[in-house]
Amino acid sequence: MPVNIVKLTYREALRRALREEMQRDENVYMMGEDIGVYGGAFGVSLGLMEEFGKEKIKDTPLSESVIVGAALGSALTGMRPVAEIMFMDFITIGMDQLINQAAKIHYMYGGKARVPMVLRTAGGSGTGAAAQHSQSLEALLCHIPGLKVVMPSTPYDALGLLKSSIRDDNPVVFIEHKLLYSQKGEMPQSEYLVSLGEAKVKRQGTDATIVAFSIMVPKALAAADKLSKEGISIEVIDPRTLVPLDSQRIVNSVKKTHRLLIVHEACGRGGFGAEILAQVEESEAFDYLDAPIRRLTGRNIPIPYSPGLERRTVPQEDDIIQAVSKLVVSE
Amino acid sequence: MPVNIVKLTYREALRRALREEMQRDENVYMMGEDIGVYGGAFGVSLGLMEEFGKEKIKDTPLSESVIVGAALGSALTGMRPVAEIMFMDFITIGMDQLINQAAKIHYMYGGKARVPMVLRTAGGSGTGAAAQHSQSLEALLCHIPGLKVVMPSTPYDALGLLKSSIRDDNPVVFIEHKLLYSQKGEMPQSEYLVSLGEAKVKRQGTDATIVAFSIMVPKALAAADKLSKEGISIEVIDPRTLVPLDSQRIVNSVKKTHRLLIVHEACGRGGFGAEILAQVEESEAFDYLDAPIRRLTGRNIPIPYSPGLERRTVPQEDDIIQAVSKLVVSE
Amino acid sequence: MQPSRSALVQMYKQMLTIRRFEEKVAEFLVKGIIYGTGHLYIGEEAVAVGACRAIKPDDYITSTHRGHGHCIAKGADLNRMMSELLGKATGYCKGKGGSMHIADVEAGNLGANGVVGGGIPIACGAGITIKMKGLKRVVLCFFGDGAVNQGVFHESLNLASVWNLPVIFICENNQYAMSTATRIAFNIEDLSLRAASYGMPGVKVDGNDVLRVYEEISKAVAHARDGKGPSFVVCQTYRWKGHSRSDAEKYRTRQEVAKWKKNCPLKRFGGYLLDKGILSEEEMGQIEGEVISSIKQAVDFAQDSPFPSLETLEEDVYAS
Amino acid sequence: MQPSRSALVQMYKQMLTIRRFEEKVAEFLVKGIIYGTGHLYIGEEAVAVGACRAIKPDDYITSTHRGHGHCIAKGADLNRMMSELLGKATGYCKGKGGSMHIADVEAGNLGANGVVGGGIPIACGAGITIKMKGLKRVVLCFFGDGAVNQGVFHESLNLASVWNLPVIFICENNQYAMSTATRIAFNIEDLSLRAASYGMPGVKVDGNDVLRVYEEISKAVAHARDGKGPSFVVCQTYRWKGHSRSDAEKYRTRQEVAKWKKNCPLKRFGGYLLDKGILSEEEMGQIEGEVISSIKQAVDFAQDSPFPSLETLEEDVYAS
Ligand SMILES: Cc1ncc(C[n+]2csc(CCOP(=O)(O)OP(=O)(O)O)c2C)c(N)n1
Ligand SMILES: Cc1ncc(C[n+]2csc(CCOP(=O)(O)OP(=O)(O)O)c2C)c(N)n1
Ligand SMILES: [Mg+2]
Ligand SMILES: [Mg+2]
Repeated sequence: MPVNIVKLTYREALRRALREEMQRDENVYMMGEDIGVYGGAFGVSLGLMEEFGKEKIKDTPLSESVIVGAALGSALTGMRPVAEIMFMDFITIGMDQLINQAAKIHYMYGGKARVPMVLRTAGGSGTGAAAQHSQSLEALLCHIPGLKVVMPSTPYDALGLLKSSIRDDNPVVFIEHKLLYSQKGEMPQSEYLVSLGEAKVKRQGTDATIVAFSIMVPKALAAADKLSKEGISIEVIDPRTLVPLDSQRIVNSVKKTHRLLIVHEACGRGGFGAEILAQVEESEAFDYLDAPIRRLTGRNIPIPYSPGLERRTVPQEDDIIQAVSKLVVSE
Repeated sequence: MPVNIVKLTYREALRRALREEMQRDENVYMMGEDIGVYGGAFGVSLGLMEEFGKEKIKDTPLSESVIVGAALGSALTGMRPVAEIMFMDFITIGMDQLINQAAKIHYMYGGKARVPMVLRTAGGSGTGAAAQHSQSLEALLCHIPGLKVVMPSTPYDALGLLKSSIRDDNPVVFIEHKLLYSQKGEMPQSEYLVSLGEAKVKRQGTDATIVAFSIMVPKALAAADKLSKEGISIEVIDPRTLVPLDSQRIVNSVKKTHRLLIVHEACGRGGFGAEILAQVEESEAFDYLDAPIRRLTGRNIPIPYSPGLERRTVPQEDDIIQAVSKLVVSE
Repeated sequence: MQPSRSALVQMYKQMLTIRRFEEKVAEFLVKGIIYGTGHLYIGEEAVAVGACRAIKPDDYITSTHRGHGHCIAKGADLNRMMSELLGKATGYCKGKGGSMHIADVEAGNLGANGVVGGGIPIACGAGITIKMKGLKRVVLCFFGDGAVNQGVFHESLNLASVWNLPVIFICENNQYAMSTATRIAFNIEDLSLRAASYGMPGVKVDGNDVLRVYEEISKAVAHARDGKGPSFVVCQTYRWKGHSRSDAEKYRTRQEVAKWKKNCPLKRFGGYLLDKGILSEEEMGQIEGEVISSIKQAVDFAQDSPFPSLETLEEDVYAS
Repeated sequence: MQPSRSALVQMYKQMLTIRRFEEKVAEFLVKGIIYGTGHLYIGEEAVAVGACRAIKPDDYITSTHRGHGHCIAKGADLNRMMSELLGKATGYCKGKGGSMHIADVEAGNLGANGVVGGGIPIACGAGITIKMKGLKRVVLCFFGDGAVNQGVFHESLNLASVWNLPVIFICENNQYAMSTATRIAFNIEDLSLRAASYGMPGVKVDGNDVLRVYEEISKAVAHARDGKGPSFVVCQTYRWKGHSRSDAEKYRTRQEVAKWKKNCPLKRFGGYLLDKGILSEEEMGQIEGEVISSIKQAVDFAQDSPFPSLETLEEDVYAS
């Protein structure tokens, strides 16, 4: 590992981003349930209260609506809050403030006000937390004009994207995945940003493209590795931000590989995979397709508790391998 | 008009459905803001309180979360509530109760409990009510397993579908459109039902299929009429319920016409049109397509107030004509 | 605590401006010149004017669907207001917001709100900014009696209290939320009782008495500026007109409306000013003339203004 | 109001069952035999047992993420509970729900809830059913101190009050919501004060005294059955264990925990029963033996049960 490179977990990378941005800009602060001495349900803010004090790391009462609404109100008046909703499932409680207020204010006010806030939250299944603590609800947010939606899959991206999100002048929902928090990854020691709206080609390939995000990226990469041993060359693209979506990179890849599989954890019906599929269908890549675009998604069921059931509810590495295998033989 | 046929507005048809179901089943009752003496913001329940009394037509305080939650609690214990959220935008306030509770209880409880409730609400733009009173948020609901989603476009369907929704043992979100309330249509005098999950071919055609729902159905039909004068023969399909979706009828139509345009009022990005597109892409109809599937949707912006802007935000008859014209020439 | 003579005159003029402005809006709604919906503030003028007189220009307010009065009391430009109502490019929101979204964040008006209760947590957020930046400002958070039964009311008042935020929560209890009387929606008579749940001061005042409103809000503002935290002030008043564009008003009696009209806040204050010799009939007439001409000017301005061009349609979705 | 001897013995046995059940769950969480999360009721047994003793089998309860105690006190089958916790097909939810979703609607347990406050409006709904069907039942609605700051708490208590619903709202104030002390989350000391906002009776009781809990809930139940509407009862208690699976407990001192452990509800009640001669040491030992064997049986049953088959995965999404 070169000297100017460090290895951090996703959790630590997020913490570093929060620390750097709070050091850089005194308007940045955090609020949420149990983010202070407890460090947040997933430990992301551990130690930050000790470092920045209670005014900057605000423990709130158990009140999601006002967490979202107060964050937006302070953003509207000059702060840059990073609010936390402990589990993504509970953004439903602050939904009016997020969807009807934060997302729309810039437009409704004729462009004369801004809401530079970040709403961090943890999505995804895999921890046995069942139906009300395991959802991937990004599709609900991507549909709402005015919101940006970020879903990093690596520590590197988590850091760079969170910093960009905090500097963005719009409400950004920043969706972390519970199973990624302990994943490690390398990044520069020095400061860097990752821009919102830039997909990343995580692996080059020629036979088919997989678009995957969040936890599905490592799964897709592992699947691609295995497939390469069978001589199948897969390109893996991580959009990293769903809104704005870097459709051009996806389109370009499909023009090269002629086949597309979209993989996400959220329920398939009305999931964001449908939107990606539709955008490719509507693009110039359509003429290059050698097979219909396929989606591999979470099933259209609530997340069950029992571990065997839970595992089968969302795509696993093997499912990806199977889906790609089918795709590359189909014409 | 034959003697056994009556002509009612959409509003009156809904009222008739509510009346018939309350007469038929003593467990059916209504609750919502200003549904009693005021008759609801759009007059649907006008007169029902006088007829059925305050116990059956319950005016609630201004509290959307408990409207949804109490409806589900009473459904869980044996009633069949029809709750009303005045404007669809405000389901965001009751979203936790709808998405995390009502939708999931049957599954989370291992199939041992039911939540037979209907949530009626008015969606759509066109009344100058601006960004917080004009949304079409069905995509948020269609994504959630456990919910059914109904969007009638005619008085006939409104009546038959509402009755079926009330008799359904699941939480059903029943989305009315503000601009449809005064539309008139014919229906039998005698009782009838329209099943959930059955699309309707509203117009037969051979050159292209339009899938449209809610307010876009009359617009699509009007467009199809005009197009027929230019010799273009359009098939118009109204899915009527988005969940469950009668994809087979859509697929069959596409196999016949080889071209598909999906039209809805909601924002395009992550709208339900993407899901319909994806399902057709994934179906056997893919091989029959002579042109890429197209979507014509609301723009990805909040609904603006000024009438000229508002009109241009969502598809109009002319837009449909244009989109179809492009589609039938493309290859 | 009594405002100066010129302040009193200003207050009268503002109340009259609201009244006449709203009468014009009512006319435009009927004639279809105003396209969307509109919620009129007639009968409630003393609340906005009394409250806003108690703050400084750099203080904040959050407003409601019934927001024209707050706007005017906070010093809005009538031209840009009327333009917004007519959906014109010169409006506060370039025609994109309409009646329910007029805002002027730079001037401290954080916006009307189409969602009942929607502005309450936003006021808390402004309070956070004030505290964190060490400003000496306050926030007036207006909402109706209906909003007092929204979950966000509860969460917000609690947060403001535990964080000691400089927010004054002002309930305009006009006795109804749409058709729903407070006696149906509440099992308590005095809504200000709810302050106790959050450990903050609560008081009920005659909301048709502009000086009483001014006085109570001034106290609450001083309290907040002293770093003593939020208050809850309930102003008892009445909505003269229907809830919005169409309202058969079957939920209340003519007698009740008539009774409240006798308790007109504008007449009461006008009478007081005459009694005390602060204004003469003649001066009043002159003010009336000025008000009418300012509204006429606003109408002309709005009517002469262009509609927003279609090119602006997709602008301003995201800030950059 | 004093329960019969056999009822007292039953209560003791239930409290002990909860304690021993939760100790087993704690062990299984550590060993990874229980897969998901789990929130233990140890230290709070008197609330569920005292409250549920005050109702009849056909009355309803709504429960919380910390729901095992309510379940047992409402008479749940330990075998099916333990099976659910182990994710087995024989569990209350066929393994689909887990700890946070155990329900038995037919037996009146409307379910645990993973969303803090999520069960409160549901309790109102059950109250509506009771009223509309003319039943004489009541609903006990359990929730924690954290939930008292959720918007749905506010909306629900108000609705229950204006509609006079037979719901008893029971706050288990165990001093913390996760790491957040009530003194941080509230600006009032006595949470029962909030009842006044809704015009309903409110009372605070020693939640570690099962007989006091029984007594207060009995009063509230009688009130509700008489058609006099809802009540709010706050039970002061303490959570002995960490919030859930992992919790460094940096937000409280060992001394505080030790102090509350001295105030053990189970020991207190046991001591009382001994003092009064209701139970002998020997009988107590016998009860302990029965409890332990019932839990052993539940563990065996659960461990011998099959996991749900994959075929059930997509079942039960929609009722038909
Ligand atoms: C959350 C929400 N629910 C319902 C509505 C529809 N609505 C608009 S104003 C109103 C009544 C508001 O009453 P109140 O808060 O007392 O204000 P007032 O109109 O009396 O000034 C209702 C129900 C809304 N705009 N927002
Ligand atoms: C709406 C919501 N927000 C946050 C959480 C995460 N969470 C689970 S339990 C808990 C604390 C609950 O405190 P309290 O209501 O006092 O119950 P206790 O755990 O003390 O029994 C939190 C924050 C949740 N489950 N639901
Ligand atoms: Mg009112
Ligand atoms: Mg607690």
